[in-house]
Amino acid sequence: MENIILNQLNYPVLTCTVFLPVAGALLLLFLRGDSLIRFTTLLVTLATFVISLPLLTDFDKTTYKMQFVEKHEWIPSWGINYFIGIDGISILFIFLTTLLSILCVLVSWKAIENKAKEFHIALLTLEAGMLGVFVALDFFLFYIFWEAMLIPMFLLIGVWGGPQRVYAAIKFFLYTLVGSVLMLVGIVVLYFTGGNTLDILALSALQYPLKLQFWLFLAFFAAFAVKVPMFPFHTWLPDAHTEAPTAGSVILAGVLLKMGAYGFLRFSIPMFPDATRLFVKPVFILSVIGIIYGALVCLAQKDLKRLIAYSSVSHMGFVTLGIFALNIQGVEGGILQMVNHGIITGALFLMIGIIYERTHTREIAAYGGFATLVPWYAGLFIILTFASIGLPGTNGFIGEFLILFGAFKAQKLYGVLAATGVILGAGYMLWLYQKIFWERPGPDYGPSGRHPVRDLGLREVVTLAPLIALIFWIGFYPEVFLGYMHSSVERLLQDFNLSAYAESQNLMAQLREIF
Amino acid sequence: MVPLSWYIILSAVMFSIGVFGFLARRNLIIVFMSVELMLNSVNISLVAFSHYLQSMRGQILVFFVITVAAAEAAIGLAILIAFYRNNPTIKVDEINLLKG
Amino acid sequence: MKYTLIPLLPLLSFIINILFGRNFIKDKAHWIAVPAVAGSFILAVSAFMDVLAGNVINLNIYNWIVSGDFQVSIGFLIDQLTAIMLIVVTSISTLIFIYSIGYMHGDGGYYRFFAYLSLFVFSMLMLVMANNFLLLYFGWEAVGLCSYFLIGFWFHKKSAADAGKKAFIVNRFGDFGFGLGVILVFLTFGSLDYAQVFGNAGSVVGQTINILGTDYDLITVICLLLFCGAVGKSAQMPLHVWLPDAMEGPTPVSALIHAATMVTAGVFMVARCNPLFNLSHTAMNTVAVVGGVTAIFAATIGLVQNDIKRVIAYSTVSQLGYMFLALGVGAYSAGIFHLYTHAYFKALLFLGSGSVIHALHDEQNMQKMGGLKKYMPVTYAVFIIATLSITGIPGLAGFFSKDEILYRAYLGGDTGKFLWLLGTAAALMTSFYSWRLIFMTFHGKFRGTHEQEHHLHESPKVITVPLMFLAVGAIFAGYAGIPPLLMEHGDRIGEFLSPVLGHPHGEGTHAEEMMVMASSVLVALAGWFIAHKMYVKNPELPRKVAEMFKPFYNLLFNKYYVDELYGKTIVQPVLKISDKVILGFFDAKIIEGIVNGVPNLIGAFSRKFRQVQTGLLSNYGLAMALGALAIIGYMIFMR
Amino acid sequence: METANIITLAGVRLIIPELTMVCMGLILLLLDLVVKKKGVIAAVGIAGALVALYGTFKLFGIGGPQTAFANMFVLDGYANFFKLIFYLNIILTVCISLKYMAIEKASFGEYYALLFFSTAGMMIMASAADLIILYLGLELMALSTYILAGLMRKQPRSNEAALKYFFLGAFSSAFLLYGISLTYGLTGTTNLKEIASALQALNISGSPTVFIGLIFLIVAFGFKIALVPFHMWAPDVYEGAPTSITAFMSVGPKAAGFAVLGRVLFDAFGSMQVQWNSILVPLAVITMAAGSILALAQSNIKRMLAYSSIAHAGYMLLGVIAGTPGGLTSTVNYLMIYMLMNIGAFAVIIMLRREGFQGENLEDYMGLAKGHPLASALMLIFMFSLTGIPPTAGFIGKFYVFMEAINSGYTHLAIIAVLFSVVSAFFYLRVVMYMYMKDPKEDVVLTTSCSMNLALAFTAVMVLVIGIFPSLLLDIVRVSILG
Repeated sequence: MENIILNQLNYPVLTCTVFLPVAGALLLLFLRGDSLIRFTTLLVTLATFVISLPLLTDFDKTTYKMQFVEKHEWIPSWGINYFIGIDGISILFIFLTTLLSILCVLVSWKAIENKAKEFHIALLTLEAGMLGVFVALDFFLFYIFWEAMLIPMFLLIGVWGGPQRVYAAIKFFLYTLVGSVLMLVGIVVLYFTGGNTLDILALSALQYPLKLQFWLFLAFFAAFAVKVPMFPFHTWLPDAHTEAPTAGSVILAGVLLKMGAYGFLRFSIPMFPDATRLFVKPVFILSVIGIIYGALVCLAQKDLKRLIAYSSVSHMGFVTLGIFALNIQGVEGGILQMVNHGIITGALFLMIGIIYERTHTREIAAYGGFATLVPWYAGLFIILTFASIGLPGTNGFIGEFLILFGAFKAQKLYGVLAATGVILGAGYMLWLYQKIFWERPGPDYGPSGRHPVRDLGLREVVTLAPLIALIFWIGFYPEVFLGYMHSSVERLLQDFNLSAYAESQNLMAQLREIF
Repeated sequence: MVPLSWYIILSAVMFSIGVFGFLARRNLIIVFMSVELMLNSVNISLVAFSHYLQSMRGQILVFFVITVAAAEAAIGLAILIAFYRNNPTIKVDEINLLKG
Repeated sequence: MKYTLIPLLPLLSFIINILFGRNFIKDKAHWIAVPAVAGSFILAVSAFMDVLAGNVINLNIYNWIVSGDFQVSIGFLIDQLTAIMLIVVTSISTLIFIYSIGYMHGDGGYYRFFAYLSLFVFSMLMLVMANNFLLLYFGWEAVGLCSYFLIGFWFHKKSAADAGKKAFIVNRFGDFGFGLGVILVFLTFGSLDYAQVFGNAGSVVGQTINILGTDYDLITVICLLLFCGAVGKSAQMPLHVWLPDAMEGPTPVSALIHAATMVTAGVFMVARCNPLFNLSHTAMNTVAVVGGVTAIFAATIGLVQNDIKRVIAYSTVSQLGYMFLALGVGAYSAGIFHLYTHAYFKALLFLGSGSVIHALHDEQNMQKMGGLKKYMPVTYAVFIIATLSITGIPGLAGFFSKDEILYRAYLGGDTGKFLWLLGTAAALMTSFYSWRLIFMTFHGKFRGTHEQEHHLHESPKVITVPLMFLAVGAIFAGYAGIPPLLMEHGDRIGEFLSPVLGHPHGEGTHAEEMMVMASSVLVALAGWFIAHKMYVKNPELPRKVAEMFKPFYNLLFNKYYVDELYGKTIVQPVLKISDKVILGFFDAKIIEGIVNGVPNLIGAFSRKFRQVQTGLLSNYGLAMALGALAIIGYMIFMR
Repeated sequence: METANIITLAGVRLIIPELTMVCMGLILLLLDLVVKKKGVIAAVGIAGALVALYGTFKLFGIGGPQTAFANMFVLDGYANFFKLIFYLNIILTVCISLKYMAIEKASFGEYYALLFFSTAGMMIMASAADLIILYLGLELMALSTYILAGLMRKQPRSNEAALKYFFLGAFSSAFLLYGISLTYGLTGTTNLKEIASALQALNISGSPTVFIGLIFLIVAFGFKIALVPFHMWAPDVYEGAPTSITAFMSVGPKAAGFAVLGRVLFDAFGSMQVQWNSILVPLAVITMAAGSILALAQSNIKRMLAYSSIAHAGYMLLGVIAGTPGGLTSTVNYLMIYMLMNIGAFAVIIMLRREGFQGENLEDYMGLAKGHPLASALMLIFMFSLTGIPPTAGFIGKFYVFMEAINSGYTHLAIIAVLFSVVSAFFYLRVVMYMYMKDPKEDVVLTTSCSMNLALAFTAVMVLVIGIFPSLLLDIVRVSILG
């Protein structure tokens, strides 16, 4: 294969990154004592992060090719290989995942008392699964990680979640499963049309007839749209986010939601360009609806966590909008916005978790005047608020601006409509901030109250600091992240534009060909 | 001489009667006899076939069927007795402890 | 480096104060903030000198965002326009910082106040120093952020919290347009750099853009979108509603942000984009008309308000209207000139009122004031100066700039004449409410409580000294632009700015100029006369008048019910729809209904069909037999 | 000349494994008279099974399909692999039965003997190249299982299960015979290969009588593998029979049924593929549907697994429907995997059974994870494997089957299948949910034995290993069936 670069390091860096957490999980099986387990998990996640750093440093930004590639025979009889590698699109998510996992361990330090061992095992396996999804270059491998991830997530929500956890967990599992199995069928169909291979790169290189592309796109769309989640398929998200323990919510918002969009980039667009062209309009419409719909719902939310959850719907609407704008700004903005959303919303969930530990309520109305009670907390929260509003100087702005730019470039109307989301976003976030932190504090939480709240502790600050730093870092010098993706994205769009098939005919002709 | 079709029809009729008996009768013993009837209807057709085909296989199979039927009878009745010990009834429609 | 330091110093002060203010610096915060801003003032002056020496600085520091062909850098452009703004911003900031030392003394959030204020100065400087649209947008949003913080500075007051939120969100409406404008600029010119954009401005004349099927002139669309931002930021109609509420913030904030600097950002931006606006007649007229209408509209409201700061706030809106009027008729330099003079006398008015409020322990209602002149002579004096200046009494700053604007308007064809009339009428009202303010506050006898009266005193030096400095400005700032009529080459500021803003077109006769000048002076005096008659001669008159024109009075007093209108037509509906329809019905019933309905349906099936499993032997046999039959039938049927 | 080689040593050599199993059965019967310790009997039994296994391996080594007894008995990779399944099945069953049968007070020596006879029957079925042998094997298997189902003489449920199983079994074998006789009558032979050639020669593939014969055969086999609507015995019998036997039955007869189904449809009626496919497709659909949906409402876990096994029969059928050797391979592969995870699941269920505690209701699993993390972890693995979630073997099985189905153009069927697998996910998840997300009512005591632990460890490890390194299994299956 000419479009891969075999692992340029002298050790299998990706394999280590992906499977170190698994090893850690196995190790935990034999450990006793919660604190020991916590420390081990922390160490494992830290080690994983450290191991993954060479990826960032040794990454060759000048090429679109897959890097750090490892390829070994796995299931010869099906022509399936253990084939992993990363390019400019996936590398950022590796970084994000390894980073967030550390923070998840930290934030669960006090929050998780019962079944700590199982919790951390689930956490580690989950991390491995997520990493695997982003590095897999063989569909079979990809699907295994994609599904395997559901198990620990299901347990995280269902076992350590809130009052409605069981409902939320099962809803999450089944909802995502429906999408995934349809994708599975699509994968198998690809396997045969692609000449008995599941090698993603090889499959991307092929041209498929429009009819096939159409149906395959739908099959994959089912899986990805649910994960993202796009507008009508979103209702698993508020429940899952709200009921999950803090770590779970962080992972969900930070990484899981990204997989859908990542799937669009990695599979739908390169493999089914013509179908993608057909679907640009629908996806745009759904995205815009999602943006505005999510924001409006937030305006009416009474529950702190639900509000952030719905805001994710809105933000991910931006992401899909950007990706399907199919121009460099849109796509790069989309990818960056995924990272941003991971950082910001992840941090927001951390914050909510922290305050929940003190107040034990998610009722927005129960808060108020916290800026006087927990000034440092309030200070960090306002940063996150404005980052998620997309204030220039924060990472949120870069992503949103590029996306709107791309969208406007592609379809003026939708660009404009999406921009209204920016206004609404300011609306609900500031409303939220005012309700929680401004005005007079309620009696309960004051220093003399029933359960007085204390300000951020060191562990919590340490947990949040990296994210806050990233917010400004990306905000003022986004090139650190954008730099990685340029060549890959350019290549992606080149290949996409090369398949000029759909341009040649009008819509009706294509539909006639499909049905 | 009697054409093959008659035998076939006969066996078909017997088989159907057997099926009907199995479905309609409420006494377990009679139900069991219906099964035997079905088996024998098969035997008839087998023998007829083997005669008309001039091949032994059919009749060999018949012997086996008869033997197996005997074994079946033994086991069946044994099970029936074991059952009867615990709940003394042989009415088909009173046996619905397990359902749903 | 020197230029980079100008914004960096305040930023530093912000970072230090916000991080260490709470635990270490506490009430020493000004020891960091004041030097920082003073330092950038000095640097700004030196920058001004460089520009005066004739070299325009345009340096890119680093590439901010790079994505495909989209490239934008962080870089500074210091030309004549920026230089003026730098002086205005830093000088006034310095004075107000000093003023705040006294004014905010003893406030719990002392360090916070200086931190935010420094952050504001940083943002404002970024805004004026930007050399491309996106960085401008950065400063634009950042000052909005600071204004949000500072309006909501006393956040435990619900009104303050609401006001802060309102300010930010209303501005977002404007920025929505501004942002799109910026994007459109790039798509049109392939760059956001001022130099390139304005350089190629001519090349796109006549191009059209298709919006929902109809073609519009591209330049016009761009200009109008950009102007949306200006309307929001500079509180022009219809987005003016946030500014009066913004008075919830501490008075220094009102003076610095909501009078002198931030609100004028819109004016600055339009002036900055004059090469674009010049190309679109429609856009220009829109700007002019919006400005003129706002000027008179706000002035009318100002006539009847009783909150001392709100009166000044409406006066600010009205004065901003003037500036836009000037821009609209192509007299950019006049607009900037007025911006510059206005900064001084309006800041002075605010700080003066601040000194009054301080003396009365946060009493803002003029009905409860009066007769303060013997208690606080200095404040009274500066107030008089500021009022003379704003009403355009010859010899003071306001006179020159205002006169310039009205004159330019007068020359601007028929619309110009009409706008001139508006302007003059507004001038009359301005003079009236300004004097009304003075009379209600300082004349007559004190109407407040006794213990208030007991504590009445002149404000301390740290407050009065900056007032004096500003007063000087309010008097002499105008001499930068003496109309040619009175002095050859007197309009030095106009000359100075001409490289950036060009020369206003249209020349009038001396007679006309005289007439305009005379009329504006006349209305100023008329305003004083009426106010004096109503509030000094016979204080009963106001109520009578109010009785006489009750509905009209109420209309004005309730600010034309604009807030109520927005509440009824936008805010409530959105909230109601999102709560009842979208969340309550669509999300909960329809989508959730489907998501939960399907499983429930299957479950129901399951419970129903398990009854087929009767447990009866014969039924089981029947199932088998029927199954076999069905298959046979099916097969026969198939053939 | 034909009579000459009816019985030759070569022939006998081929049936050594079957002989071993039968002999083992007899030996155990005798042993039961002298030895009281059931453990010994079980051990001997397992040893015997291993010997047979060894034998099969030796024969496996010969390579190439071999026939004996006038082509009535065939020994090919297909048969051998099925036999492998049967060996594992019986060994695991014995392992999990030991303590359990004692608790059930039904620990008789003949229990083990019958297991062996029944297995011998299955093995004969797998190797049957002639309808007569097929019938005999089937009856040998069936008759023994009838007794096993009713072995808990004291328990009405067990009695009723045996009763129903017996009557319906007899009923179905009547259908089988009728089918055989019709086929025989039209083709003049009972040998599968010859039937195929006769269908070709006489060109009667279209005749309705042949259909009816075929249909009756399918009905009979459908009964064994519990296809809807011939499945109705399954839930009752699974629930009533001793749990160990349920485990045994849910795999053995099903596998044997598939063995003969595949053999007959492919070898004898290969020329009528279009016809029998048009029968099997709707059967598969309703089987998957009924299995998945009806399981939702169950509260008894054995009954639930019964329905699940019906649903799984539907999935396995996809491979047969594919109608290619590959398809058949995928089915066999699925059977092997299904055996592992299903017996594993039943093993956990058995562990809950103790004196005076049935442990069959879902509620009994509430909060199991608190007291018994390991057991619930294993159950979790099996449940997710049954759902078909990677990285468990269950996924590999499903994937292979869907792959083959889609390869032969049954994409719509595959889509239906995956959707029903989502439905089925719900009730598997419910078990996990009870174990992990509910609080225990009263603390459950598990009855374990080392043999049980062995069985559990083996199945669990296999489920995971195959899930992660499918080649280990796939290569064997493909080699044995595709050659």
